[in-house]
Amino acid sequence: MSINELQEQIIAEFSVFDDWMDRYNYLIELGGELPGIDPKFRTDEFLINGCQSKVWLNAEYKNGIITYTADSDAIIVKGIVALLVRVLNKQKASEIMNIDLYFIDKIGLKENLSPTRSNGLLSMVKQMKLYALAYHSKYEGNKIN
Amino acid sequence: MSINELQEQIIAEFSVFDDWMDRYNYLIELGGELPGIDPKFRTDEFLINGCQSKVWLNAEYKNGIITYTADSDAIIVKGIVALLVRVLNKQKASEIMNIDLYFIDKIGLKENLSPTRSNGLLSMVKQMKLYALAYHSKYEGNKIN
Amino acid sequence: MKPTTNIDIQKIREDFPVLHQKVYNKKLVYFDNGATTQKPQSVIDKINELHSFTNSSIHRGVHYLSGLMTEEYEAAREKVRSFINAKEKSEIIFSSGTTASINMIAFSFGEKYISEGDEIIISEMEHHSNIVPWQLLCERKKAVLKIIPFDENGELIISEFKKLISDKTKLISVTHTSNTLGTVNPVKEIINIAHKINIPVLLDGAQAIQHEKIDVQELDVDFYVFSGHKIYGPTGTGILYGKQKWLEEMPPWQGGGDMVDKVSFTKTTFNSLPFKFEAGTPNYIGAIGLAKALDYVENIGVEKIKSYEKELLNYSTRELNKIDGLKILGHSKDKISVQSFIIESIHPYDMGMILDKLGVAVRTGSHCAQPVMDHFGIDGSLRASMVFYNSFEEIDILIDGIKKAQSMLK
Amino acid sequence: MKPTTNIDIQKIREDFPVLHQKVYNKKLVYFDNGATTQKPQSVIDKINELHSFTNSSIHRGVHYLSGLMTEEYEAAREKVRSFINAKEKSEIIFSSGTTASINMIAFSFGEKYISEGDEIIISEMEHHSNIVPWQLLCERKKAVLKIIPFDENGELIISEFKKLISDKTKLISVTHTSNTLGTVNPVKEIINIAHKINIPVLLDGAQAIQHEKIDVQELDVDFYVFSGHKIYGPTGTGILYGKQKWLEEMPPWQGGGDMVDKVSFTKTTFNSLPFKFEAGTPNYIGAIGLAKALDYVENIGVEKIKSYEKELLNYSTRELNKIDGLKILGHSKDKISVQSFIIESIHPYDMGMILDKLGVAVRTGSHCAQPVMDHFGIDGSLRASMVFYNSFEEIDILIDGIKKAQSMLK
Ligand SMILES: Cc1ncc(COP(=O)(O)O)c(C=O)c1O
Ligand SMILES: Cc1ncc(COP(=O)(O)O)c(C=O)c1O
Repeated sequence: MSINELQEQIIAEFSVFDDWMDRYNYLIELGGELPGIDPKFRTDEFLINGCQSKVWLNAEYKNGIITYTADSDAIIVKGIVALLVRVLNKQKASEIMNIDLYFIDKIGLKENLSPTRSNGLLSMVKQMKLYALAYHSKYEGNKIN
Repeated sequence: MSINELQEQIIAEFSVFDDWMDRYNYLIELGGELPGIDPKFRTDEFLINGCQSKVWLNAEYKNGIITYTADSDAIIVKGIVALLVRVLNKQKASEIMNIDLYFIDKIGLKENLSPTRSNGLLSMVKQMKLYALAYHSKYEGNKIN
Repeated sequence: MKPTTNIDIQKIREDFPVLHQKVYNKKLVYFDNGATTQKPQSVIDKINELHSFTNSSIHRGVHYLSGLMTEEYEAAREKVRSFINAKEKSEIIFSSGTTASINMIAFSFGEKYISEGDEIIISEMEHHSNIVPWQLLCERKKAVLKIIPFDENGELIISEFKKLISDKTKLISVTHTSNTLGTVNPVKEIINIAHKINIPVLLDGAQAIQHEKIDVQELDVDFYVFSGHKIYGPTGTGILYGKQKWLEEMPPWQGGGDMVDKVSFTKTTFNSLPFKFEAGTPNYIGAIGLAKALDYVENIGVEKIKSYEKELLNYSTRELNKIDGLKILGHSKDKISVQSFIIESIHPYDMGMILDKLGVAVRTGSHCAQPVMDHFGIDGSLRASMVFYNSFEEIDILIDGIKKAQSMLK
Repeated sequence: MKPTTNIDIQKIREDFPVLHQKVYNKKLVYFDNGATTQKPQSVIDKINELHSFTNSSIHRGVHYLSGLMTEEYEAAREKVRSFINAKEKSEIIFSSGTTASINMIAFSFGEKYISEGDEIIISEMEHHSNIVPWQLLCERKKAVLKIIPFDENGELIISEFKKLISDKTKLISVTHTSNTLGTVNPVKEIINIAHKINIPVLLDGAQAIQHEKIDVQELDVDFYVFSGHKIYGPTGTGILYGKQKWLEEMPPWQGGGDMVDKVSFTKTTFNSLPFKFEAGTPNYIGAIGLAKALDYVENIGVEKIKSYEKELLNYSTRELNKIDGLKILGHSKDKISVQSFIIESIHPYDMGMILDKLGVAVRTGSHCAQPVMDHFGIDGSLRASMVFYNSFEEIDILIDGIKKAQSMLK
């Protein structure tokens, strides 16, 4: 599925929830299901420090495609991490680079990705895109896409 | 005349004035009439610096009586200086020390002796009393009065 | 059953408009008073009035409004003096907050008295604002920072403190009351010990001034600092109290307008106290607002506030302790109404997010006291800090919220 | 005859409640804007609203109100950025005023770049706030302060400035606009000269920001500072703009909450810009109020303000010059609407006292610029500083007042 198809899918999923409790319960579920990051990446080097909660992120590149794994020490944050990974994982670097992640707003999680929340999520999104950009320019810099 | 008689005299004088203009005109007149301080006292040593205007003060002691001479570079301030000198000059040190100069308030000049006006007048009053106290304790310290 | 109390809580709450806010359509329960307090209407109105009718720059003005504002500003200084019972008005310096006050002392005291090898003593439970200025000073002057540890109850270990003192100790700077553990430190004892060997003491009163009567003369403390915004006053205001003998000797921190007597390129002389330490146009509107806040506190009565807050503390301790897996940090004998706690296998941030959605504002994280977190081997905790406008019912809402979040997060 | 103007002065005056005050039963004529400006209703209301509905401490809060206030605070920073066209938001530091901003730079730049024998250049027309911090620094570091003189018109003598520059010059700090002479300095030229040999320039914009459009990128200035209260915002607020490359390299000034990343007793690391320079709870209510004031100014239009103030300047120059024995200080080609003047054989304080009784608020004294007074061999002067809410009629009242006082005092 394309990134936008995935975004629409998530919006549809969340549309059935009546209130924040349902949404949070679902995020907690997603957070619980997301396999933790490989312990070798659960180190300071892969840490995106958000003061309030920690987020770890790793990105690998193969043939234009990026594979993300990520983790957090807070479960609701991890649920949101799971959504971000679901949308961007195994997508083309060239697409991730500039993607508009509008689903966050649509499913009512905007405040959690606000710069006022020092939970690491906003930095994580930035970092995901930066990885895409970095790999893209390294391996595909001279291609036109 | 005693200090309080002089205070009453001044209050009576000012009672004929209708407004601030009359009062200020009178102060300007008084300021103009006050003989300047002897130039040898118009020095930094005798200066009470009020930032906005300068006041010079000298005090001499003889037989329990204090003689003040004073000056200012601003004429309205000098007028007020003249009033203060008129009231306290040639009075007993022991009386000056603790006197309540209520006339200032009564003739509507209170604001000019407020700590918020850095014109030197409040410091001058303090200094006049301090001289009295200093001389008093130096020469009459063991007397009871 | 709720304790009975001598405070008319409904009436008091009327005075604080923010308390009647709704968030996410829920009644706001504001338990973040350790971070900042709400302002009573009288403070809000005063600021409004100043801005609308009398605003004018103070000191050296020859005109009416300037005189008026100067009088109010200096009356505010007198109010602060009497509130903490300082001896002289000139010992009260207006600053922009506790942090600025401590930095001012660290710089100015440091310039005068600290040289290589000297020692400064702080404690393990300090707020970052009472750690970092000393670290910066020690780095600059090659001096050494010594740390008084605290025990399992969150109380300073006085026997360890005594061991830290040496003939190189130049200053002791400790918090009067911990913003995280709630501990009210035995400051009188600390001061006595220090003064026996002529070491001055600075108390960080940021979390003490709003909870109990402070008498700087009775304490015989050398420096006392606090923030206006934590005692129901405006942001951007703070106090530095210092004994005259120190302030006289210490060099100015900032240079600028009002703190000078005469300025020339060959020689500049400084103004007398307190102005020597008040460079530039002060936050005079804030300072007058702060005085209004102190009026408010005095009207309610500091003793009344203290005893009511004690009840809030006891009630919340009892109720929090009933919650499975919840651990309160800080069990000092003398404690303010601040509860820091962690809950087994729940991240404080998750808990905080859910409480937020329930309208309950608590703080999560390290509370600017990372060494306290390190002491317990944790990254952060939750903190509910209560003051006299909080109610027992609000504590119940917090407790219910924690339980609800617990059931969601388990 | 009064100039015609494109500004609806009555309408504008409605926005400023203080302007409608009476003093001694006379209409207030407020010409002390150089000291502080009045606040428009929108700023007053905003502060009121924040205090009544949303007050909460910013940054790191997990709860709704804290998020709201943080957003508003950071939006205020963005507003300041766009107002002065800084490149990055992180180049905007909130301080408590111009004086604090300059002291911050003096300390922090000084720690990093100034050592014995180095030179700093300021000018003869600086406000004390741009003199004393450098004197304190020079004393501490055994550095040398060099002074650019000004000529009989009150203009900096650029040829002298060039002579002062040497390979020891580390910083040039001059006022953009003189608070006493009104001179708008050729800052672009100064910056160009300095940058040719890689010397950074700090501009004191305390009297410039409210009178003309400032574009820090176009100026290519390294540091720019101003006060909130002089541009219709609250007291206790100020701005320090610094180019990122400098701010990144410079060490922090104050230590405390929010300016750190991690704190431990063995190693403390600092937060990124702008937070590295914002220790402690900031005056967030003030900062948001300041942003509102900038909105207000933008709505009126900086160009419109500038051209109207130019008319006030021209009209007042013409009228003042008609008065016997009156001498205006400062005749620079480019001048803001500030008139400092002395009157033959009349003490400025006497004149100020009488004007006060007539409802006219002017400043008397040295205007915190004693070297300027020394230049003219005087102790002080009168100063009428006008802004866009002042009217030609008010200038007439001033002129009449001066004449009346003159007749009383002669
Ligand atoms: C040119 C100039 N610089 C600095 C200052 C100091 O500003 P503040 O007192 O707001 O810190 C002023 C105002 O008094 C000024 O006019
Ligand atoms: C104990 C303590 N000290 C210092 C501070 C710093 O106060 P401010 O941020 O108002 O400068 C605080 C508040 O955060 C505190 O709780």
